[in-house]
Amino acid sequence: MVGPIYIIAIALGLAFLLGFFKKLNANIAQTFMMAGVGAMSFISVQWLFGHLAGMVTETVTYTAGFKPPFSISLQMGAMEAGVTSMINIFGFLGGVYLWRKLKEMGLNAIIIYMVTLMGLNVIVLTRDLFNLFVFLEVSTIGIVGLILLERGVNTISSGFKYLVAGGVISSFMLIGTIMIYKYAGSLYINDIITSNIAATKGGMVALFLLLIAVILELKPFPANGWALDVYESANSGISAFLSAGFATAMLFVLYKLMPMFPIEWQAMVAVVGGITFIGANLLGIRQKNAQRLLGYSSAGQMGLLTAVIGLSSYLNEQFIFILVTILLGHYLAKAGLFWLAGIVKEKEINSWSLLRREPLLVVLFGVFILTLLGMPPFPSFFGKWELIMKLAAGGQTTWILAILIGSFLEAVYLFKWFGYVLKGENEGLPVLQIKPEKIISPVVFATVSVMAGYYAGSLLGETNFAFYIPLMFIAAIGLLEFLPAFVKNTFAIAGMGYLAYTTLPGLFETDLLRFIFMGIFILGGILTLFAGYYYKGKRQGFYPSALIMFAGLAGIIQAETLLQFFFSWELMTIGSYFLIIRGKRSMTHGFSYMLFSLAGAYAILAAFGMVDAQVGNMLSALGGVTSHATLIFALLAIGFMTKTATLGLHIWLPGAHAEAESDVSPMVSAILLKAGVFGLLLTFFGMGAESAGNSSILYVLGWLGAITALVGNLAASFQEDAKRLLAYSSIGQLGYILFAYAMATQLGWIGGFLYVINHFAFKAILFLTIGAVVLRVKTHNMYEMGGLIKRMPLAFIAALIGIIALSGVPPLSGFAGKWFFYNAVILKGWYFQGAVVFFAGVIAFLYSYRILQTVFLGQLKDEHRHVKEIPLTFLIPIYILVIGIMIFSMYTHWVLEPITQYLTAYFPSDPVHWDGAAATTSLGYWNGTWVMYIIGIMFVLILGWLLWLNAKATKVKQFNMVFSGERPFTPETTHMAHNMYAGYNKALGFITAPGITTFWNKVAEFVTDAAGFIRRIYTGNGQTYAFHIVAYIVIIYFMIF
Amino acid sequence: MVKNLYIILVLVGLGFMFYTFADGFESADKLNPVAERYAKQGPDEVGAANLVTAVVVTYRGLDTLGEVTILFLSAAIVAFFLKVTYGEEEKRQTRSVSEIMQTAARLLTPAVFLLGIYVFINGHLTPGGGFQGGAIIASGLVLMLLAKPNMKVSHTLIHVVESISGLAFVFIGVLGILYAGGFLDNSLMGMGTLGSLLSAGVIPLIYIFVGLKVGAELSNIVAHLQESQNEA
Amino acid sequence: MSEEQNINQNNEPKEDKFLAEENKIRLVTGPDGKQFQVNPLDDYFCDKRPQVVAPKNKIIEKFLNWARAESLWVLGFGTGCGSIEIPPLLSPRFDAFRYGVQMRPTPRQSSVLIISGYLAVKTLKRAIRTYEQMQSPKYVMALGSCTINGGMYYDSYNTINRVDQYLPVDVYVAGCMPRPEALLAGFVKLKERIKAGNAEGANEYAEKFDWYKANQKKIIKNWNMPDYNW
Amino acid sequence: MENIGLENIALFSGLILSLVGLWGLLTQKNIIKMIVGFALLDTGIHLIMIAVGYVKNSTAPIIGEGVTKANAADVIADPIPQALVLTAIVIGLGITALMLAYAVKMHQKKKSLDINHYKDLKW
Amino acid sequence: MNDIIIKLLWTLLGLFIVLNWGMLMGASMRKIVARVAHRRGIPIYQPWLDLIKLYAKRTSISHGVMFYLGPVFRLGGGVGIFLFLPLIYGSEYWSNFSWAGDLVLILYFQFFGMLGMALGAGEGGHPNSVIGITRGLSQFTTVEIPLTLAVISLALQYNTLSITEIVAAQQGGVQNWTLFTNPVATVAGMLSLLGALRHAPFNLVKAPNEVPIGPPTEYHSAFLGVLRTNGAVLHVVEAALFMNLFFGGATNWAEFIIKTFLIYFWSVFVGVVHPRFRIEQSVVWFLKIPLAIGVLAVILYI
Repeated sequence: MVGPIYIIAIALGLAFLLGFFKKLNANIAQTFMMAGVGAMSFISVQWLFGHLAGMVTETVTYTAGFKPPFSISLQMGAMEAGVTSMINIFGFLGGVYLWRKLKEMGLNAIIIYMVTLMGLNVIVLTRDLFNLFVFLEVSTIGIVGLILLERGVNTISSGFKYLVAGGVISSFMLIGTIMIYKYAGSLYINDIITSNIAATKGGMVALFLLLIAVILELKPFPANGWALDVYESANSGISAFLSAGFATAMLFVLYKLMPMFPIEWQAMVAVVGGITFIGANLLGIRQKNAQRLLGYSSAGQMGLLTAVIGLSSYLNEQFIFILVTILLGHYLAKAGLFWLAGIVKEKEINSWSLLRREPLLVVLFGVFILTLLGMPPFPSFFGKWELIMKLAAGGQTTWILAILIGSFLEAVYLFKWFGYVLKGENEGLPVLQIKPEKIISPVVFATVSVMAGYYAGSLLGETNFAFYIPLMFIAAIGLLEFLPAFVKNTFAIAGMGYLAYTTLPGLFETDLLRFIFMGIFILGGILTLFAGYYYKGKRQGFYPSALIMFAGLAGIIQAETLLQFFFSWELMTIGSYFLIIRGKRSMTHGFSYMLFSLAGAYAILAAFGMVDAQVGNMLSALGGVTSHATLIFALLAIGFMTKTATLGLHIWLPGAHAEAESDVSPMVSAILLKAGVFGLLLTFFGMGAESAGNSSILYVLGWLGAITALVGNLAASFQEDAKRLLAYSSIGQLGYILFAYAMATQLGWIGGFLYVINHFAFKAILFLTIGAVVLRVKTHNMYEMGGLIKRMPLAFIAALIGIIALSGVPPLSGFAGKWFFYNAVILKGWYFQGAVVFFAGVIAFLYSYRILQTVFLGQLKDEHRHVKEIPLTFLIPIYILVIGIMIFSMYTHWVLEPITQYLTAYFPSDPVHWDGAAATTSLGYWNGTWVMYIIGIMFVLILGWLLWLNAKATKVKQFNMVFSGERPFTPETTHMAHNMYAGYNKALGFITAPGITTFWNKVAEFVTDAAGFIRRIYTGNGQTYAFHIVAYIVIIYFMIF
Repeated sequence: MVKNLYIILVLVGLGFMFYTFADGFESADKLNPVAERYAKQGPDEVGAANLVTAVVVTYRGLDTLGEVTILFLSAAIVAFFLKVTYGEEEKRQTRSVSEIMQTAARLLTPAVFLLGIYVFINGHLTPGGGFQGGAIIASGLVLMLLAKPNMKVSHTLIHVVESISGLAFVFIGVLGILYAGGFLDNSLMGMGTLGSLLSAGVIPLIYIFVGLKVGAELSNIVAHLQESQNEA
Repeated sequence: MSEEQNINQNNEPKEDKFLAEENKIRLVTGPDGKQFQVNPLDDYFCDKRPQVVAPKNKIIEKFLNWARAESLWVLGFGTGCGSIEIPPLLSPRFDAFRYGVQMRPTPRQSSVLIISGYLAVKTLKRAIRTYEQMQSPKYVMALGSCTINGGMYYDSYNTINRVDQYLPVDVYVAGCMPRPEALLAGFVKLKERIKAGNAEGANEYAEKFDWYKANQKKIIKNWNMPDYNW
Repeated sequence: MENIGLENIALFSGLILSLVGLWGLLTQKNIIKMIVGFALLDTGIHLIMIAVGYVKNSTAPIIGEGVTKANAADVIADPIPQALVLTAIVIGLGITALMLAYAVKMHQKKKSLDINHYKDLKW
Repeated sequence: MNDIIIKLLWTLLGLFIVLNWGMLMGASMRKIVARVAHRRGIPIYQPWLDLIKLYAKRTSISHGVMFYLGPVFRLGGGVGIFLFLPLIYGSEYWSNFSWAGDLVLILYFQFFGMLGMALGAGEGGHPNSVIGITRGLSQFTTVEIPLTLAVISLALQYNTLSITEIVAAQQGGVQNWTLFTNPVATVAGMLSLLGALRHAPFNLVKAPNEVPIGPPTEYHSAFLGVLRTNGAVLHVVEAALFMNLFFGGATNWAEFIIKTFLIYFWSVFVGVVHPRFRIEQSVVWFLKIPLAIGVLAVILYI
């Protein structure tokens, strides 16, 4: 093992040596520098591997041949090895990234870069307080020098602010250090830890000054204006250095020094961190400048990590894991993002859409954003997970809340940014010039991020290799992006087919519930993917996104532990977000989808934390929860209801579903929403309705479901946009489903299952059909369509059957749902909720008719006279579903009887009795097969009769109608479509007044206004920033003393 | 003005905080264990009569290295920052320097340099050392510059001195690892007799390099600051 | 008014100065970006000629005619000043319901068209269209002298003199205006005609379609439509 | 308070000097004056450090007149703070030099030394 | 299999009876309305003549497939309800196919016809038809609410959703009829019936001249014949449904005829003396008093 002291020796030796050759060729100098940094990296990495492999133990290097405290010593433990490796590797890659810039700026810049890096190493390694101070100053001064790689007046003034602030902070640190020396009689950190200097008041203050100085170096909110300016104006490579290198080192310092401080101060540290996490992320929301935004995010992440350190007493054995994973996430992501910022060279985040010209950059950007946010499969996901779990185990509800709020705020701006990248206008932006050396480093970091995620997951022992197979498959598809869409489509379908082959038979044997949902996910996936054959070209990004979503869905089903479930849940959310945002105008909708999903996911996370604290991490153990059961139940319900778009949490859905692509709409509507239902079911199954708290929540959910159904259906009736209509209809249908499951009786749940299957089938039919029609006629507005039955009869038939199934008209399966509802409602005693649901069911006719009438019937428009039937690739899946729905309607008992038996385990009272195709309850009976036969025969007879009577009817054209002696003017003026239910709107339209949207808008407005107000403390004046620092110290001092 | 009020308020609070240090502040009656060991063992272990030097160069040698690094960095940054644009110096208006000044400078500069060298060579024996000596040398340069504002300082010379001394410092440090107890171990060379010039192991050597280096760097900074005025 | 003035149906010159703007041939771009022509007269209207539908065998037809006669559904369009006399028919005083006379608001469901007075040129067009949109068997009843010979407006620039030049009239009810009683008498007359199997106006119209059409077009310059309104 | 020693005076003046320096740093709009304030702050801290290193009735930690190897431990002041202050001074010097360099450059860019004129970046 | 065929024949006979009774009932109602207006009114056989005439029209036109299927759906809806509805209590022959479904099936089967009518009218392409349809659907949404509540109340009262069992529970004297055992639900149901049968004041759907007769504007000839046939059947079976639910059902045809007549008469009676509601008025009206009564009916049985 090469001793850590050589890091210093190499760096300084090279630095001084280079100074020798003032006129040396910059290329050679830089090669030397890179070699030096490489050697430093090698030293730290070999130690890291040594530690990981258990070959070495914590090693202390003495200088000057004396033992501490008599001389300065450097400690190379596992943590130190890790952190220095991070710093040095970053330094190396950052050097690669800055190659051109450093060369341009000359030898001095190269030297400064290397020495600064060395300073950070020593900060990490040293065990001497004053030495720490000295090398902190080395790094600070070095960074101040590196800031000058850019020479704009803003950069220079921000460097000055940094210098002033850094000077003030180091002054306090120095006072603290010397006073600690006075009271402890030593500068050796281990000695200070053992000496009880906190016993005296002066000692306490000294420690306080030291601590607060370290914290201030981590840029706590609100005393961090000085650093933000630097983040914004410095060269992006240097901002990355500051964020990934310097902050990492400082965080380690805090970690290292923590044992010195009284244990009571941990709370203070945690609070300071928490405030920073929330505050910085809040202010980020208003930020438009990319680098400054990253600065806020950086401060926020450091706040989180500070909080983690402060909370270490709750985290026990997982403390290091949490700290390292979150730190790693921050480090990788922030460096990567700053590097990307340098490549993009656009300041405003809404100009980042030009990133889209390079798919690789988009992928990198996505990886970094998700890493930063703690999304699977990246390391910080596991860190955050464990953090929440441990906090929950410690009963720290407030902390869970704070961390989730902070994370959420972070997600707000990161996803806004992501939205700009994926969807923003990129016309008129300059050409993206990518220098090869600039792209290497981000690529490496993104790769490391993925690998680290896998490693972190396996450390937890939760994610086995099999869990990653789908992801690897997706990655493979991702690598095949250059292939045409149909090839990838085939691969994707084959993958889904394989998934079906491996999972479905097993599930059928073991777990009917999961089998049904898995069936819906996989079958739906294959069918909707099949429609994708329509698309020509490469369809970049579609297949990875779709498959991520399906992998997540499959993962939810297969998950056995809470972590696996949550992992898959987040995966699904991400995938679906990418899918949704592919639509033309879906940026804002995708954004609100993501926010609601994340908020929901966080609610789930919090609940899982509490579950984990009580009964361990198995999903099946949900039922064992004893304390806070109601709270957990409510949190889970809310979390899952964001996906099922229950009223209040639904505002993302209409836009997201309506603006998505034609084959994405059915994916997200018919399939994805079921994930929320599955989650609800797990909750209901797991936690049961026995306890009073849960049943009162279920009561509320029942009402909520009923009202959702009502409002959703009513709103659907007033839509002019066909897909939006279907989207609102989904809200309404999910309201039924929620209602059904909330009843928590066997009948209710049979009805619920029936609705789940049914909604899947008909919504897939309808969305595929309407989507295909939209593809043909190129408009969403129903009043611009009309008369299409003449051009697309097959589409019409499919839509008609879908609508019949939807509206619950016998003989199709929709009616079975109504029948079970009636029975369930009456047996359960939820009469009024039931009445609302039935009212909603009748309202469904309004939109059902509307979509059939205005799209397919009525007047064919000029432009559509030559449109073709919808594509075959759509027709095939549609008709498979149509046949499926017919069979299901006719032989409902094939599916429902097993479900009934399955549910008997949960509801032993068994009120439904199956006799062949006939279902009997204590209230009544119903025989789907016979109803179908009777109606079929009757229908055929009547039709025959009419055909016989009217065989010779003259076929006329669309304007041959009675028009009071006149003739119609144009198809447009003759098509009754716009504002179709005007009278109804007059009567009941007030129910659909967008109160909830307004509410959420107001909330958003309030938050951004608050951010806008608070961020005014950053006046831009360096002096004010210095004052903030001093005031921060004084205020905290008076708060803790 | 409200702002100033806040500042006063905060500073009063700070004063209050500081007061806890001052309140009941009493000097120690005796040295703390670390210092005591330095006092007792220092002369033997390090061989330097000046215990501060022993601490600075040997016991806390890494600090000193850092310190040198800081100066080096500062000099490098200033040099890198204040890039001189030659060729415009004609434009520069300098006040004429008085005769007395010029004469005195001519007379005193060598003496100042000599003093500086004396101070760092005797760093292990008397109060003083590399930094002090280096600073004195740099002040000599300042004197020269005051006398001759248009004087050009040879940056190459400065760099060579700086680099050689810096390298030597590090090299001695590394030798310490290889042949003695650790980085910057003093016992690389013989201890000599306490109080004589050639004692205290490598300390005089190090201090010579530190002195040269500090002198060179400070000169460098001063020269750059001076030259930067040429920049419009 | 001679036979050779037949207007051929499809060889009309394309540029018709009376053709309304919305009925002119126009170039339309489909959603897929392809351009094509839309000819409203062809594309939006059925231009089939009316066909003669022969009565079925005598006995059945007799029965059916009886039913038709007893179920006269009158189109409630007022074409002239005489329409003021129709509403009283439904009042308690005259109560035409007794005779199976009912009002329908749409020509599709009606079997009797009442030309209630002189027809202005403008109204003629509407009346013809309405008649053509009724389903056969259908009957026309004309009220007042104006429908017979122009009456007091015989020399007007804007009214037509003889309705049967343009539509096959089954029953004329004389008077200016005929009172509701006269109308009832007219209905009775019409019933007799129907029961006798003589009220084959629809078939007559189809048979002599060209003649009727020529007469109509002589009056109505801006026909603007396919010849027959389905 | 009868036994106010050298060290108390040094400590007090050091503390007050640092407060004065901070005041200057925080209130003076002129950048040069701010730097002067910072230098004062620094100096104040150096004084504090020296004060901390003082041992009652002790002398300089140099072996020579009155101080022998044997009695060194009893008569000398603590050498460590003195060593530290040396380092601290140099660090302060480095920072001050940098600040001055920045001041020069800022003045070159905007022809102003008023800190209020450098607020382009904010929020 | 033989059973089914015999059953089918009986059912056809029943349909024939119901159809003719429906026309007769319709004619008598119109006579009654005429008498109210001091007229003699149509001959009692007028509906048959109209029907014959319609079926005997010589020409017809078709707007498309759905135009064709609309009346089929419509009549299918009417006949379907008939098929699933037990007509005469205690008679196996006249209970049709009611064992295949119960009250819920019938409630929802009403939509079958409505949907068909709506689609047919839509295919006709006439804007006025669509206006009529939208009005009809709008009104129907709230018409259903009091009925739903009444049905829930009945289900609570009789603890069944099977019509046969509901009728069975009402046997044994007038005092056992729902009318007397659960008058509130009966009121709610009967108010709902007003809307379902679409007489004044709820007949804006068919506003004769504003939107010429609404949905069937374009219907004529045999199409209209089918629609009228359905009208006759539907009115009877709807009345029969209410008879079964609220008025003790019928044990023989005479009782059936009297009861359905009176139930149907109720809506005509109300219609004769009331003007017409605008659509938003009628929508809201059902959400006021009938809804309150319906809620009361349920509350009373909780």
